[in-house]
Amino acid sequence: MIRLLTKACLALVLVTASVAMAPLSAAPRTDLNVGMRLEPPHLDPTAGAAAAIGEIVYANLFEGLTRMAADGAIKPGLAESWTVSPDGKVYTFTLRKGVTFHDGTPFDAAVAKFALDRARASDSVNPQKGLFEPIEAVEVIDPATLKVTLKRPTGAFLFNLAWPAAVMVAPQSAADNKTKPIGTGPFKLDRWAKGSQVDLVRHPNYWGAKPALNKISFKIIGDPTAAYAAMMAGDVDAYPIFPANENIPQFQADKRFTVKIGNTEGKTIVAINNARTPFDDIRVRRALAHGIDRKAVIDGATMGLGKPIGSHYAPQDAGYVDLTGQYPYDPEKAKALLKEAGVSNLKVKLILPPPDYARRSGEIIAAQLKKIGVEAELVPVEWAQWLSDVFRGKNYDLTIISHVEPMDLDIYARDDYYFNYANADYKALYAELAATSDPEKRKALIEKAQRKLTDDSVNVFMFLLPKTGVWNAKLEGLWENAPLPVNDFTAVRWRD
Amino acid sequence: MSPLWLLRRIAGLLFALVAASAIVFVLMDLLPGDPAEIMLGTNARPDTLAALRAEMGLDRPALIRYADWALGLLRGDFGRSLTYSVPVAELVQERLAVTLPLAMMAIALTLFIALPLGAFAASRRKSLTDSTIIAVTQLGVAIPNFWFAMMLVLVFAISWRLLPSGGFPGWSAGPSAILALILPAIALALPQAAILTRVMRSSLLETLGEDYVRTARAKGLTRAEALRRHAFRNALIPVLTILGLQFSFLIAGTVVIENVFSLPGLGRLIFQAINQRDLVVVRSVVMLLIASIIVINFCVDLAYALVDPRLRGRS
Amino acid sequence: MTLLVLDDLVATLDGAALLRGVNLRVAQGEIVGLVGESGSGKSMTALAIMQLLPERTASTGQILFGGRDLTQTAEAAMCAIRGRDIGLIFQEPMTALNPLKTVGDQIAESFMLHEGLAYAEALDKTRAAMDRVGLADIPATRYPHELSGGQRQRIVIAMAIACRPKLIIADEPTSALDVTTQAQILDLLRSITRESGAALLLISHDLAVVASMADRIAVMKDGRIVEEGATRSFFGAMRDPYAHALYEASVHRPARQPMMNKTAPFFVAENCTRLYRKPSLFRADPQPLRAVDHVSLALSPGESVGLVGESGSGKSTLARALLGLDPLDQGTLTLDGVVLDPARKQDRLRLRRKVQLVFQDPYSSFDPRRTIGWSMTEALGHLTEPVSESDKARRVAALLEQVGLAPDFAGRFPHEMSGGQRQRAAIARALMTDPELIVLDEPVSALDVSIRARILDLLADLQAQHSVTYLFITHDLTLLRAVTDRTLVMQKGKIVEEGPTARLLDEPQHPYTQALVAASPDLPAHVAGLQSDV
Amino acid sequence: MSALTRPSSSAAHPSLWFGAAMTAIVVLIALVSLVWTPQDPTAMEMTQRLQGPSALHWLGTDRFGRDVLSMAMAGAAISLQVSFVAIAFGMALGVPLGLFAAMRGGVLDEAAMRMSDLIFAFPALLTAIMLRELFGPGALNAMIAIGIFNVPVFARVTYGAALSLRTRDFVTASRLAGKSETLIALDHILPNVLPLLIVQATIQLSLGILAEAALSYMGLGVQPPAPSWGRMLNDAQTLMAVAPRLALVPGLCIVFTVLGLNLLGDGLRDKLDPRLRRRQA
Repeated sequence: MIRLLTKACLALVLVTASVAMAPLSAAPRTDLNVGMRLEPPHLDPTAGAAAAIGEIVYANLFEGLTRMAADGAIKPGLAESWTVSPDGKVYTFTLRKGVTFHDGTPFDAAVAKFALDRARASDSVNPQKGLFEPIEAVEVIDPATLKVTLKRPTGAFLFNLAWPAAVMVAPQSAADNKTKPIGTGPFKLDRWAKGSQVDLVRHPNYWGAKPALNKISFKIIGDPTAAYAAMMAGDVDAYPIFPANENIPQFQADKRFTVKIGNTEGKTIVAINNARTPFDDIRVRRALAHGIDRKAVIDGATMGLGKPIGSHYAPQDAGYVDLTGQYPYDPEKAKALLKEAGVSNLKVKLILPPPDYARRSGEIIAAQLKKIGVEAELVPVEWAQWLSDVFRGKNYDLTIISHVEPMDLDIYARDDYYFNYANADYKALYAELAATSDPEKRKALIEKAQRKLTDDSVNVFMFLLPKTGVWNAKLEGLWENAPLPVNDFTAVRWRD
Repeated sequence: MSPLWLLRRIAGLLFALVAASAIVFVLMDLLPGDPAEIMLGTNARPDTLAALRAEMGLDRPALIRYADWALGLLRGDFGRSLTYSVPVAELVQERLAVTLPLAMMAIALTLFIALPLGAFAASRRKSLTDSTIIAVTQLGVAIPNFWFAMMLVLVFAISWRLLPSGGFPGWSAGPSAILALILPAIALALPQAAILTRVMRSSLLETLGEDYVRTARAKGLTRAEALRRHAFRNALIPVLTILGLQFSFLIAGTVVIENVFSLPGLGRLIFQAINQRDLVVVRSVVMLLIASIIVINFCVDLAYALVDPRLRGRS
Repeated sequence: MTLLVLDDLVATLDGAALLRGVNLRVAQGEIVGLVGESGSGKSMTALAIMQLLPERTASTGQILFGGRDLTQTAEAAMCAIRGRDIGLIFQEPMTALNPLKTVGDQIAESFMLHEGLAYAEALDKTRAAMDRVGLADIPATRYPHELSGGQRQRIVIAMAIACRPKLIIADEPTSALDVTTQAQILDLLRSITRESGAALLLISHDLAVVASMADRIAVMKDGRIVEEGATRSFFGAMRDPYAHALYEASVHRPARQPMMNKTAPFFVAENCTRLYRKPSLFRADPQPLRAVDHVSLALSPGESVGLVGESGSGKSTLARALLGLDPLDQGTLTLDGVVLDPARKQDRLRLRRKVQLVFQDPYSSFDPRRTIGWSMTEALGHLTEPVSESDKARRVAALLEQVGLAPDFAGRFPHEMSGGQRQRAAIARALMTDPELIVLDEPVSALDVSIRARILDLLADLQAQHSVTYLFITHDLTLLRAVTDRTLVMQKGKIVEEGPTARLLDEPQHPYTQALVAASPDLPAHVAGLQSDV
Repeated sequence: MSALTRPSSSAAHPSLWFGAAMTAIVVLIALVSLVWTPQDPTAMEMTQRLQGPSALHWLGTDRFGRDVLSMAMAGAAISLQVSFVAIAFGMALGVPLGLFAAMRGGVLDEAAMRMSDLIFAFPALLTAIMLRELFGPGALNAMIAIGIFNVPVFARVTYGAALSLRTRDFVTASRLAGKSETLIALDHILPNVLPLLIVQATIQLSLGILAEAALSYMGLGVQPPAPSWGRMLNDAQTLMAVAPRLALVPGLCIVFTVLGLNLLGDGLRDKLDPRLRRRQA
């Protein structure tokens, strides 16, 4: 046994030594190993909702007409410019010339029309089909000009086109994009070892500026311990989002790493079934808000890294207003409110989807609710069940969930959404917002919408999921924030 | 081997396989949750969902889907993964490239440790060495393999940074691929080895007490010769039984261990596929695992017959 | 010339004395019989000579073999002596051979080991050795499980004599075998030792076997030799009281009244047939074995009938059928004039009320987790009217007294009693329902000789008291003569001969009976023969 | 095989006494935890997160500031409870099944034993995953999942022992005493199988503890806020590099308990199982 171990160690030393003796090149590296928490089921962002798809292919492999910049601003993508008609209903895009897909297919207005029509077609399986719902018609004016007519003015339309689900795909290759993605981006798929890694290499005929990297390997290491060890060992150069907040202090203490705690759009809330007694009573919902100690949850569930939110809106987005003070933690007040509403011995089920933030928050929140006399039974479920029971079936009392779609105030205006909010005033408010294009007016309306949601205490708004980026200190150009769940590596480079 | 005996065993094997496939299919069909929903997420619209369901063939009656699946299995067609959109056979092949070497390493390690150690302990019965081996194996049996895996990671990967703590670079990466499997294989093998060592020891001790070993000694064989020529092979029979059982534990073990070490193996594939409701993958892979357990047990039975002439029947 | 000398051999294991000073000599070419009851240390003596005593056994004294002290011989040298100079034959032919190796390979091993032969040459000699022990028609490629008990014992003998050792030790070589096989094996041993000039140390519990074989007899008790002498003078000159008692017990005949006026039979079995089918997956076995083949018998009140036959003759199967434990494929049972169908529960209960059984093995006939009293009264309430607890206790005490046990035995567990005591309790249990017939299945064959004699006396007494009928199932002809009026001889499922015991044994008619009688060692006759020689 | 259950007079079973003592300690702690733990095992104190051992928290605190010692104590109760129920489940179904198959024989016998083979072929973990998917995770599912695998184990032990007991003379004697098969099974077979079942139960108990830990570790077993060793390990995993103590404590608890039960089982078997003592007779 001991001899066996000695031998194993010896073998190890030999291997390590041979690796260490590899010639050290003076030039900066041009490859990048990126750690991923989850493996994408496939690589077609127009056919799957998994964030991991966008995190690999967006901007790197596929491009859209517009694109999202690191600060959340909308920049030209494959459309180099556009004009909007005064009524806000007609968008005319001027497309870039000389763009080809990885297989050589030229990109032009006909391709763009195909991509948009495919996404909004009746048999479309686009996960964000709603983005394209406002489109009335798509017309090819000439190969470099595309005209999109909307059913009504839609303020967020350019923003919608920047989503991963709105990337441009070619008619010949669209069907096979799941396994053989063909895009217009600076990188193309080299190899996908299922279960372990996805490799992208530079596309030589890219239309735009040549990226600094030649090769990007996305390594799927979701286990926190393994991820930690992989970073420490240098097997992985960057984790755009590190899987465990617990290890962040150790990375921060280590000079070899850059740690950036940025923002995502992940608004974590305790969703309340507003239609179910006693949650149809605003006092009960407010009691919940008062009864939950946001700070303790953030400390316990995100190791203090999450940013508190007071409404369904991320602090970095335009029009944000800080409402975190509206329902301070006050168990006595919460109890009083419950008493006022005539609620006693409340027993509820708190449904928890799989991510750590939900499971951990749930444990803390249940303990807190107990103090205000609310018995919360924790019901952990898998995504499949969460989607069918909670989201589709609306069969729940409370659940904890992060809404990652950016600026998604619209969900509260939807009929038949799982919150069962159904508030006519809010619907009117949102309709006005949707039809408004003027940025200042939009900001005011957004602010109003946030206040409305908080006043009604529709859900208990908890915190923004942190984007715990950890990467090699010699790397630059990685996104600190995540306005969309994507990783744009076109500007990433190694410093000497 | 008498043909009747073989026929009975094969009939039993087929029955078990058919029953297992039916159970697997029914269980899978009972699982709540809709794979189409998982793929399309929260913003999907009902018409989009219906379109995807039709595309995946989920709208057909259960019996037809079972028949399709079972017949497909017979033809070697495992179906097409709902999420990965590739043939399951391809996925399985990729994953087996990790799980199979891992299982082989674990079994080899188990045997290399257990057989000599058990024989050694038996030959030094009641000595200090024997007691020490017994105590260590007693401890080995009591250690949960996933916890052992965590401890290995803590020591070898985190503290000493000698071995990777997880992930798999792929076989193209050469030696580092083997390094990545060392800790998982040890974590899988040691608890099993502890059990097998004990079985080997007690089986050998029991055999050493048999009359024919005394006969061999009376014939003039030394203790060691009697052990080697007469006791060892007889002692292997119970070891074989346990080894067959351990295979099934090994399968379950790989699911846990592959998760601990983030290895892209079959176990992790099942775990992920269940969560993503990739029913085609789950039921085919589960069926594959169960079939392999059933077949291995069948082979163990055949191996008995090879080792033990009494089971071959009169020729 | 003296080949083997045991000089004050003492052996202890974990503080328990196994041998307390054994002194024994074996001359070249001599056959010495070593007799003793279980636990007397006779097997330990054999193992001590082979230097194969259990680990941690401490021993003193000398074992001189051909002048060499084996206790001082190094293990490596001992390995060269074992199998070459001393051959050992064990009791259990079923377990003495490695089940995974062919018998030929196991014999050949000796040649390869001691004569340095190559495998092919060793196989040739193996063939010769097998021919020598009368297995000329058995291929050497057979596995042990393909041979009968007698054939296996011949293989063991072939192994022991392969290298023509100077001394053969045979530890109960025939105890597990049938009488006729026993006779053949004993003949084989005798002829082989005579022919090769080897000495034979024959260890047995059976004085009759030893007396018929040995030149000299030694009696062992509690780890010591208590009596020793040349066979021809041995029986006339026994001084040791134990040796004497052993002899007495061996030839003991209980005092019993022979049946004089036989009345009409109360229990009649006619044309009983019991088939044994090999289990088959697809169809009924076309040729089932007839384990009991058209057997008829009639038993009268108070008589004692013997049923004799070798293993496989069907005598136990017949007994089970008579007790209604197994269904009959053909034939009828009539009890007190009423035809009973054992397939019917009512008839079964009726049958059992009148017919009970005493088993061979006293160790397994009582549930180890129940007291003797509990087990004895099991039948009350099932075969009889319900009985009150106090009545039960009274009946148990009375029956225990009748079989010579104190009443407090009712509260004992089986493991707290000796084999003889258990057998007494088993007899008491059989009497609980006042049966008319008791089937005694080898009731004394598992007991030591001295205890055996007392149980036989008890049975005779009880028969006189209760006027119950006995059906004695046995393979032991000496016993038959001692305790039965009438005997049925069974072979291959059929009754081949029947008649008054004395007549049947003195003038057997059927060839099978003749063979049985010829094969059975008859100690009184032998001793009588020896003494007339003197 | 002269006596299946001859009680042994020998006191020289060190593993028995060690095992019994270790098991007793765990059971005692589990019982005590039902009425008293140093702190409330579910009480969180965010300001006291991840503290090292101190006078107040002997084994420190976890990520939510809960007292690790109290959690480990309460975990003992839950682990034992799950295993016990799983064994009761396995015995309640397995023992009658094994008895029935052995007493009846024939087609039923064959079918029952084939079924138990089939259950053996399903990896336990997969069954647990499916159960979780069907009924949601929870201690009850862990009990059933582990219990299902106890059924064939107990069925086989009972079957094997009953089959050999059935041909013993004392059973024949009982039959001759007019007892029905059912009564014989209850009066003779069951009491004689019992020691074997107790030994097996001890072994299954230790396997159950291991299985519960694995299931809870995978998130398939006991759910929060109930503390369980497997769950503590799950929680500790992301903190391995920060506070390895959190993984060490529950792991050692499992090892201690399982070791104790195994020693106890071994000792009991030496004492009760005649096969190992046959040669001494």
